[in-house]
Amino acid sequence: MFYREAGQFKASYQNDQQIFPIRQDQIGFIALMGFLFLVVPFIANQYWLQAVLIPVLIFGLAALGLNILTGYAGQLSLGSAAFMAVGAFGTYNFMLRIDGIPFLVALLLGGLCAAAIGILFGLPSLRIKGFYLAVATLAAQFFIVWVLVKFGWFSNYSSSGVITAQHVNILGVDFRSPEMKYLLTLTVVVVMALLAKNMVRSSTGRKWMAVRDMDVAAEVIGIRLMRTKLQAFAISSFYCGVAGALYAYMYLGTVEPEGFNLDMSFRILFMIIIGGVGSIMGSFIGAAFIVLLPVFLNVAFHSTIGAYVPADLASNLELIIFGALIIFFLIVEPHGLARLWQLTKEKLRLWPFPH
Amino acid sequence: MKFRKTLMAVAAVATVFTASYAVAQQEQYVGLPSYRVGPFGASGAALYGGWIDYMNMINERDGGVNGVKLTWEECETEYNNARGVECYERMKNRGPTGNSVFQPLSTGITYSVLDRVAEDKIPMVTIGYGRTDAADGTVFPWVFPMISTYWNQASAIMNYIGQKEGGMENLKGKKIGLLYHDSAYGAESHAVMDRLAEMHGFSVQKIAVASPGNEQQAQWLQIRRERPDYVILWGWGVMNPTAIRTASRTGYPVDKIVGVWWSGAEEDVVPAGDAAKGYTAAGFNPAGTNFPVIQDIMTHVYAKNRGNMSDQSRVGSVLYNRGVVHGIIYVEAIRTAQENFGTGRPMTGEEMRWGFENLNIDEARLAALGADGFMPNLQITCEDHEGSGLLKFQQWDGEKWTVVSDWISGDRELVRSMIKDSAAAYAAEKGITPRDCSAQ
Amino acid sequence: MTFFLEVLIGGLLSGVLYALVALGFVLIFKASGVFNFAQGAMVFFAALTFVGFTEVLPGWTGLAPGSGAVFWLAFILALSSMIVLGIATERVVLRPLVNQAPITLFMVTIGLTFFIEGVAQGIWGSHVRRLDLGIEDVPVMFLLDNFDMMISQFDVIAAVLALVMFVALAVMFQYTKVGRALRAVADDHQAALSVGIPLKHIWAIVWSVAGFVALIAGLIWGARNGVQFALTFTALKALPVLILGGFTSVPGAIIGGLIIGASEKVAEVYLGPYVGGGIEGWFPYILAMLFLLVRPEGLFGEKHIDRV
Amino acid sequence: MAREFGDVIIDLQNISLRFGGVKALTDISFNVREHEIRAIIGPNGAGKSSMLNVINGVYHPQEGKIIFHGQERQKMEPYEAASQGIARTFQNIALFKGMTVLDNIMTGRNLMMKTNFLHHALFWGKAQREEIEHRKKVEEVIEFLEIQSIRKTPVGRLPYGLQKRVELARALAAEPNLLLLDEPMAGMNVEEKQDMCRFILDVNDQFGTTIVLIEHDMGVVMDISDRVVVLDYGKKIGDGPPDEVKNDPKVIDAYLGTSH
Repeated sequence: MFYREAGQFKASYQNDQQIFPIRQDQIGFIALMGFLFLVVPFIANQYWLQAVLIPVLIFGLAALGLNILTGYAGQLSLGSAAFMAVGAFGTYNFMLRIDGIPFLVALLLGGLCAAAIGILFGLPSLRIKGFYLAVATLAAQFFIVWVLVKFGWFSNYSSSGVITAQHVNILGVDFRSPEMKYLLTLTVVVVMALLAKNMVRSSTGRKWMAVRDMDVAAEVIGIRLMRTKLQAFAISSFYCGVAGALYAYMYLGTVEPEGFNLDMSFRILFMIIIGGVGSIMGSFIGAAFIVLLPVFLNVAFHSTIGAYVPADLASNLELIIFGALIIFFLIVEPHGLARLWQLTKEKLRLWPFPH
Repeated sequence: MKFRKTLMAVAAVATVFTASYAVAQQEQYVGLPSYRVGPFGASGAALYGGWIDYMNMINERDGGVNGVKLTWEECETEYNNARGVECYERMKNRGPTGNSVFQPLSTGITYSVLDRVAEDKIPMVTIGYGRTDAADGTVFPWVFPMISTYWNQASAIMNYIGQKEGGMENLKGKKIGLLYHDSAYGAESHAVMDRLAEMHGFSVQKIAVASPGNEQQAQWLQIRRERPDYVILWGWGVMNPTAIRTASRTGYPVDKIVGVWWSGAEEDVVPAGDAAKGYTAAGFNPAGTNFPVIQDIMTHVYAKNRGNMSDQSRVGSVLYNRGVVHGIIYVEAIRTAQENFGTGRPMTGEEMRWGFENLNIDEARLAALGADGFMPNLQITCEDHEGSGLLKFQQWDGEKWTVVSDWISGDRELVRSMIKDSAAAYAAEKGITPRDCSAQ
Repeated sequence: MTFFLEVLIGGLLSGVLYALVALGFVLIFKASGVFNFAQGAMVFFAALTFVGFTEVLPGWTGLAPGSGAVFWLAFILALSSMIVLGIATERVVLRPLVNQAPITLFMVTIGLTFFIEGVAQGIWGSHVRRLDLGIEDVPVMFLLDNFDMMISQFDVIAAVLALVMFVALAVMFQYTKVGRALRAVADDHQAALSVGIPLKHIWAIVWSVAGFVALIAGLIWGARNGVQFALTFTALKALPVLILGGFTSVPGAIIGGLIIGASEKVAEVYLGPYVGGGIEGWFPYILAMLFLLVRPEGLFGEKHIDRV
Repeated sequence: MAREFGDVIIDLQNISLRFGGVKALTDISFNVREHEIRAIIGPNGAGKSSMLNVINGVYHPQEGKIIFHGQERQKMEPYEAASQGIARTFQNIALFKGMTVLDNIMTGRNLMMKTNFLHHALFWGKAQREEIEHRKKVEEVIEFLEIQSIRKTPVGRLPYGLQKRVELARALAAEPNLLLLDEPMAGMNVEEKQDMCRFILDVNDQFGTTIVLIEHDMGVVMDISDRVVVLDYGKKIGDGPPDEVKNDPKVIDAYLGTSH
């Protein structure tokens, strides 16, 4: 099938402003959703659901959150994992302390907690830019985790500081099996991704990008920097918070505050850089890449040279190749995998007449 | 052409991903979620090395367990929770019976798979780490925090200090400094220390060290000001040598510092140099190669050049020997299960669970294994998944560890009751009905 | 009062060592605009390579283990490795990424971090090693006897060593041809290029100098806490110093280091007990952040005026 | 030129601006009347851009006051200026490089958009209607400036002249009553300049927009402006209709003289 938009004329602005203006993209999206919702639960085994798809979706959502902040609003943050922690612990406490609260409401409230904390730690962005801001967000990373460890109230005074996710039951449906967890995660992620897509293609997103590209000019055309930046921090943290709650409830079950460490924040940042800064889809491509690449290397290594070299060396070689591949991808396409996909599409649109 | 090659490579890897191992039906498979890189790679390499060497030795010397060869597969977790879960899921259906035990050597990963092991019917053994209240087998049938929990350890350390002081009654009025890693792991010590302080009339001064703990000037100056009679070092990783070094430079006597078992390996004292001479730490296995079991590994594995440790000098180190303890417990559980369910075939996860739950490694058995004094005796029951709770204390003389105590237990009654309470709270929160052990 | 001084001086000495790590960041950022996250890994790599060579050299050369010859030979070999690493990084990693967004360059250095960690431990193994510089880590007796103050002799010597290096680098920047070129590059890449300064050579030199700084930092920190993976975490101690002192200011790194070192210790001792302690992990970051809120240009940065 | 002007819409009185010790503007007063085209000229470094920055609040003068629409102010933030109908372009193009031409121009209308991010997230009903309504306005501007063919192009890919035009479009999209143009024709060839002149005059004519512009090309300035302010070293040295200014000896001395 040809990827062409010839013959697809937009008769109205409404048509021109659809979420997927090109018909092939629409069809592709519907097919993908059909596959993810209707086919995957039946063909995927537990391994794929629980160790691959669920984490990729959750990390994709967290990466999307960071992408809103960094990719669209241009504010570099190294504290995403901490905002995930706020979401997870927030949701846990709402579930714990409010009897009979529906899970989705707790999830929303948990996300809102993360958003509030996000605004607080976003305040420096009004005066600090670039790497200074990035390092300042580390304050959030370390401080939040410290608070969650230090004050037992957050983990309901569990001796080991961990929280154990309650069972999720929505309208009588039990989300215990991997398939159900996958479907719930997928639903939340898809809905939130579409909402994000809508935000970035409307005035909200334009304001973010304006602040990102040239803040002085943005201010001069009447965009309020403070409000826009804090809004980006809030929404970004909300997304991270929801991702964190899903991480606890749909993925791991029991989580400790230290699980949301700096390493995780870096991984999320990696996802958007590799996937594509300022791209919704890139967030998910990046998440898939960063979650799966080490696994792929691990499997590939142990099946090939694993038998011939000491295990220590094999693990180090994995790390070396992981690092080298990241460098390689950034050199080949500094704008991320999403850009590669976009370029391919552009070529396809013009093919076979490239000019 | 290049593309096709890539495609074939991808296909090959994909096959490995999905297809289960083509291993003979007579093999007992275990998946090892090891870590050999990252901040704790040194510990992971030693511990999993010891375990693998022991299994290798059993295969070489005995031809497996009652004729069932042991096979294993490593999966690198990098001490990362998500990677650990992936390893768990990847390995759980491998081998003829699926994974027979999961042992991640990471409390974070332990928590991450806690719900899953019960559903997948794979026993999880966490020796010296993990979730403390899982020692209550009625609430956590699938989890085995064996030999000793953290709470028991805290109590055993206080018993050891009591011994040194000539009796528990002499602890009255003493001041104990608790220098702990500021994390969930470090916080495990608080409740039990508070209870013990109340019981024995000593005071506890808790001092937190922020992770990773490579700077402790402030903490040790506080200790210097307060001058506690003893300092318990509840550390991990680089925090340990830093603590010992800083103690020496602030003039705190090293022989008054007692470390936990994660502060008591060569890795923790060697970097501290002379400052560590005289430092004591708890452990459930001594260091050294003078045990028959280690000698057997030397003859049957390293002599044939099949050893797992790339640096053979680390054989016999505390963490390596701890890995051997893991191997012994694993193999003995297989033996126990086989005796009940039938020898000559690999055990399933459920059968393995039974094997762990009915494990009884007594003195005689230890002697037979060539592990007399190498690890404490261990009896697991349906209710008690911890076992003996016996620890030995070792002192570093600048070159090697020497055992300076007999096996010392914690206050079992106190610890058991705390475990019971905590597990009951968990059961209530999760809606679990504890099983009835008298019916087992 | 004595106790307070003890805390303060101990903190200042630690601060110098933070500054030492921060210096590596500053050099590279100044010359090439790259926020080199791999600096921590470079510290680890340098120390591990040094210790690795001291272990194998006696076997290779027949020199007595622990002798001065082994030390200096290992030092030279480790330094050479750092220079090779620096040049290779410039060639293979940075050159293809000229003019890319700063965040891309930042991420590439995180990729580099994994790479360096893997190479270091792949070659030398992952176990923890001791590094003995022959400086005894005991309190300075003079202070102990006369003022009852415990100040680590090791830290004093290390701090002096670090300060000597700062001065040497400052002199180099000020008076040598390479130094002048470096400053020109730091001011304006384009302008430096146009007056014929070979930018790429300068970058290679800067990465090598940063490698040297990493080696010194690695030796000192390795001798303090052992040569192990955790050396990479020293970078986390240096980051607040960077925001306080500015990414481009060498004096800023020193003053920032002193402030961070002293204040985190004082806070831990006097504030920590009220909130449960362990605040050293985040306190420097919050402090630096609050400071920037008041003075966004940092300690030594110039007030930035948006020209439109 | 017999053009009718309205009241003074902005009156600058004794403005002084310093950066640290450097005086950028010293005691400058002039006004702008409704519907006129007011030019600011002067040699490089005379303080022309600073003057514009003072008008729309990017810089805050240390002394003097600004009376805008009869209201006195000393300090105003740029977004407040924007919300009171001041729009501008920049000397060095300040477009949003990562966005398309259409999106850039749409940002110009953000002040008139009443929906919030929650509406946008759902992109339904109100938000969509609003988006379409503003898109229509933007399309008018696009048509006016004849840039239809590049609407979906990222601005970073456009040649300089077109970028200047897009920047003008963004400013126009805000439907300003006071438009500040900072060297709108710098770096353009004759043809492009002619186009730009035409647009400026058309804007002034059709929408009645008051324009303050900085320009180096004296021919252009003399042709299109109604009144000219001349700055030199941060001081005002001339003010009046083009013909008058042209013949002012002080101005000729300081500025025009050098260029002849």
